[in-house]
Amino acid sequence: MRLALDVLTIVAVSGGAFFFLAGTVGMLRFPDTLTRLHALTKADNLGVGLVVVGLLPQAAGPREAAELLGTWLLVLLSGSVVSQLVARTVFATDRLGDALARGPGPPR
Amino acid sequence: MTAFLTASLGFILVMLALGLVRILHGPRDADRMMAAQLIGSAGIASTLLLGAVNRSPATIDVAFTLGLLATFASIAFVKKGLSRLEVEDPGSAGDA
Amino acid sequence: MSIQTALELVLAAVVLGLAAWAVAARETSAAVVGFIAYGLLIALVWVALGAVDVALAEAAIGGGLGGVLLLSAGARLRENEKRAAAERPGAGARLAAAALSAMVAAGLAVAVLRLPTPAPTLAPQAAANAAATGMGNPITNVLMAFRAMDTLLEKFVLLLGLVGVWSLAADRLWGGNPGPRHQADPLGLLAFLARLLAPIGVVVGIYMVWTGADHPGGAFQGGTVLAAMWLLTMMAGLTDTPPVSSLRLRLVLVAGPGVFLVVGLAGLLFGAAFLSYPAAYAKPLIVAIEVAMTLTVAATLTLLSAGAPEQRLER
Amino acid sequence: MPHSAADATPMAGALLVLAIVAPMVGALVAVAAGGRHVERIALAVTPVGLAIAVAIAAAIGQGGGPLTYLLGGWAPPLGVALRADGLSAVMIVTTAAVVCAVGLYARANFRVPAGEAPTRSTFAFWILLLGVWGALNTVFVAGDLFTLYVALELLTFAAAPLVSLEARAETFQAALRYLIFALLGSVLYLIGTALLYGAYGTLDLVLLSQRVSAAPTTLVAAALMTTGLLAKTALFPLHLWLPPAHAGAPAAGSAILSALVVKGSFFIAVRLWFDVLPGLPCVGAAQLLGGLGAVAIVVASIVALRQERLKLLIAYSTLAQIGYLFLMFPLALHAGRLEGGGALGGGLLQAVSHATAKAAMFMAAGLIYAAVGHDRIVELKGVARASPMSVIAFAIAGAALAGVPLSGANLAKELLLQAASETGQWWWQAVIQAGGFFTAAYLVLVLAHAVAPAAEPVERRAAAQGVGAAATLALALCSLLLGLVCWTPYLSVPQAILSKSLTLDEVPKALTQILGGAVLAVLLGRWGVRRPGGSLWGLLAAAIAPVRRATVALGGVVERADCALRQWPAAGICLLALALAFGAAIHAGF
Amino acid sequence: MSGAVVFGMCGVAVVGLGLYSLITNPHPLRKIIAFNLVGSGAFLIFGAVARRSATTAFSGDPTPRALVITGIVVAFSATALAVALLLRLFDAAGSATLGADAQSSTADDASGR
Repeated sequence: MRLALDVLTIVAVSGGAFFFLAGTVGMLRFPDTLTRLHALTKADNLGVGLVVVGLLPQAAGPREAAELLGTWLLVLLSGSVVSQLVARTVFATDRLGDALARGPGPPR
Repeated sequence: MTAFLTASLGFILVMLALGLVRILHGPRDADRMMAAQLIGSAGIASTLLLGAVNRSPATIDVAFTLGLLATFASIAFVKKGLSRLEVEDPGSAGDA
Repeated sequence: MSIQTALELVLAAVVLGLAAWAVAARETSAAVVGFIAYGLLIALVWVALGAVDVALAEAAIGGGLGGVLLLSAGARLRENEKRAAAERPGAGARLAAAALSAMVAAGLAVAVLRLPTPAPTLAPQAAANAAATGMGNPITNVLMAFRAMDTLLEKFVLLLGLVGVWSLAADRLWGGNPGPRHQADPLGLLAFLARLLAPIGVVVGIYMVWTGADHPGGAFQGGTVLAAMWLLTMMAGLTDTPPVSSLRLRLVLVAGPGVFLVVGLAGLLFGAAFLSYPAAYAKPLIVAIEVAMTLTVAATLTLLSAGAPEQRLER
Repeated sequence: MPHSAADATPMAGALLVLAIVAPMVGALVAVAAGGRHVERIALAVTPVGLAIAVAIAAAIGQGGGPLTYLLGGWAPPLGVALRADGLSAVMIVTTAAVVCAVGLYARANFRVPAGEAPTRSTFAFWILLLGVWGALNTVFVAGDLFTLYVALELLTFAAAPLVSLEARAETFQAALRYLIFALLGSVLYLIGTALLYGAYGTLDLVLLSQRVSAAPTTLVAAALMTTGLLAKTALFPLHLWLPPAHAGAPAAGSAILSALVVKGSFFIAVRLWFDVLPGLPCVGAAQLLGGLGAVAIVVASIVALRQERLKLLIAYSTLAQIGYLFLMFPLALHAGRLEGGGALGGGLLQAVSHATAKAAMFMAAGLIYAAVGHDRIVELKGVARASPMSVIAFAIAGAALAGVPLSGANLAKELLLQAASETGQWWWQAVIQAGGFFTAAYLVLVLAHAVAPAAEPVERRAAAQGVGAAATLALALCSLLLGLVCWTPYLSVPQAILSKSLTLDEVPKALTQILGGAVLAVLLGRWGVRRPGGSLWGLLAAAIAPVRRATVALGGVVERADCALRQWPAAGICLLALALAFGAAIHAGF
Repeated sequence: MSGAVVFGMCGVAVVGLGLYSLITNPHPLRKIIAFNLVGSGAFLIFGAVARRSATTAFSGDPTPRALVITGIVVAFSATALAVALLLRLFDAAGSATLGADAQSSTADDASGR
């Protein structure tokens, strides 16, 4: 049982780390703000989520587990709100058409 | 197990450091905001992992607090269009 | 080199990178973002150093209020960038400053590395005297009992800081509400977030004060979270700062140091000494002070972040 | 361990608590009450605070020894102790006296007139005044390095907004400069605190003094803390913030800032070197402090004589006087150790004299400003007639500061001179004398303009301020008569010097000094355009013209150097260089 | 090499960086950030000091940690006051720098009369 839990931890945390890798690479390599936003949301939601899932078997008790899940929910909430805000600022500063048409390196 | 968690923690920290490059390049505030958000999430994940490594349950409180405040920087970023003396016209405030 | 040390080195390197970024960034807004990220990582460092109480304080200040304060200031000062850049010192001065800073840091490094071993510590003494207060968190004991004077003075620092900020109001706006007025969010996103987060935050803040007696947490950390939530509802346009002329507000501002002083003076008159607690009532008294201080800290930090009165009283 | 305050004298020791708490309670009640109550509360607290201060002095005088109070009953190193010795008592009483006088004076400007709404400055001034008072009292009695840090910050936060109460752009800039530079100073002090705690496991001053040894960590801590405190005290060349801040504040604020606030960090520097770090080789550091003080006297005095505005002249004079205070460090050296003898007594006495006199000078300048609507020195003709009380008060305070017989400054000078001859350092005697001449010079410069008859009678802008003028005069007289006070239980003042300073041969000395000051003022000062007249004066002016051209050019060079040093990067580089220099100076003694 | 040493040195380096920025960066807001960096470096040194005495019985010395919490409060008030002053200066003067000295109008005229 312990072993199974440990395997779960290793798999999930590794998965979380992978999504952080993916998110970071996306942040760095994707050409414009909106696609980068797409990368960000994956890292946010799944990265933290999988780390939380991985740590659940290591938690000392139900309270800790609940707090872990709560942290994830907060991250989900803030992630979605922030991506909304980012998208809106992008749309507000330059219209979507502009941003898409010009492709990489959005206008300042 | 501790060694694995520590290594994952180190990996996520390196990812976090790479995210800095985006803050560096921008080119605009929206990108910086996202990079900051990514750094925030990575920081929260790191804090959780560090708590597990150190076996200190109170550390989750720190991660929880960070999660609670994770939106703050971004909100301040978008609200700044409004943070003027009240004499200014609030009509252009559609971006928030 | 153990994996633990490797991790610490990575963490320290990232922290230093962020600090360097906050220093070297060309644009102020980029530097501010770097500094906010730095504050987040510093919270992690405090966890790594085994000081969760400090990590909580740093997370709440660095991630929340401090970031908001600096970011909004940076946005208002955007036009100042060029003016300031014109006063950039010459290469010679920068070189001299860099060399001297490096030398001072080197001297400091020697001093830290040459600290005596075994390190002197007050931890055993603090633990031995913990019974006098009945609190399990040694840091709360230091803050509320052994070095209560510092904490009391710190509250006056906050209060005077706020009086200083208020003293910057334009005369015609005196008595009005501190800070800019925030428009309600037309699409309701921020309002939604604030309605969802603020209750959670309030519970978390109260929990931090309550748990601070025996576990990491305390009045300052809890108060800071409460302040952040208040600020959030303000930024969402749901609430506004109370006007400076409000008596209720000013009573809250003096409640913390006031209760602390009353308890302290009672100790002077009826007990052993100023700021001493009678053994039987130590814990309830300290909790009472902490509750009052939490309210004061929350109000003071919010208003410090909001700034000088910028809205007319009539409105 | 609680309730082990056996060695402390609880009743008298509680006075130390009250000295801190009284202004704090006042500030709290004032914040809560607000409006027109603020001023009344502040003025109600002042006599209480003064009484507490006097009681502390009396208790120390009678008990003969220092007072100690263990806060919460917790003994150091775990707890924090309050301690007061003679030095603390002197500073506490001085502070209380100056605050009372300034409080009376400030009623004219910061009272809510009947029928008008309270304003921003009537609210802030009184609370900040109480804050400064409480912070200073904490500085004087705190027995713990970190408590001192918090008190220093409290002092800064109360002082910086005083600078910008008049809400002009340049005062905001001055306040911001002051605040940031002072914060830099205090953070350096804080780093030193961390190092000392790491090395010795305590922050208590007495315990530290027993444990401190000559180790690298101590050296770095001492260098950083000293530099930080100098930045907050504005010792040359770290003075960039002081002239605009002290000149830009309202007169009552300037009086507090110049007379009291800079003394807070100075006092901690004295405590640090005399009480906490006797285990450290201090010869080099003390000579460095004295050297900086000497340069400060010369540079600041020359620049002071070239100022257009009276308040800036007084601010620069403060810089020179701060330099004077630091002369006591090399003079207190006995066999490689700092010993609190006549030199320490002289230095503290000078601090007290300066506090009272400088407050009076700024208050007098404020009265002059109120009377004629400006403070440009060359246009002060006829002021003596328009506002005689203020000019008389200014003259008395200036004379007291220059060290005329009976004054505290005179006694301080004698003490320092004697210490110089005892320790065989004649060159400091020259510096001390020069300081006296320069002080006389700016007094002569201002008075020469103020008493000159005006072509047409000067129009008074405002009605005479009876209470304010009386408070100013009282402070000035206080400074003038400090030499008559019996200092014995508090400061080490040998009876011989006391009686010597009261003999008749002091009079020619004083006259020489005034005359020398007049010469300096003529050579270096800024004079208005004089009407051409073939009088004796004209002839004399023609005769000295070549000399004056040379000295004025020299003054210009000094002023430009001062201006360059007051640039932020230059001051910052000086700060770091000084920290390294202090480190090297201490290291040389290892 | 322990965590105390690593983070102590990190704190020292942050102090150095902050000092450099505080001196050379002309924008007052950057100076305020730099002050926060120096302060944070000082706190890290406190943290290292506290951690050095960690044993199996104690995770470290609580006193320096309590001092850091007090220090954080003080540093935040300082930041808020400085930012408020800076914004007010900007509003009043249209620009906010610490360089040009509004007072020194007497720089060059050497002739007194």
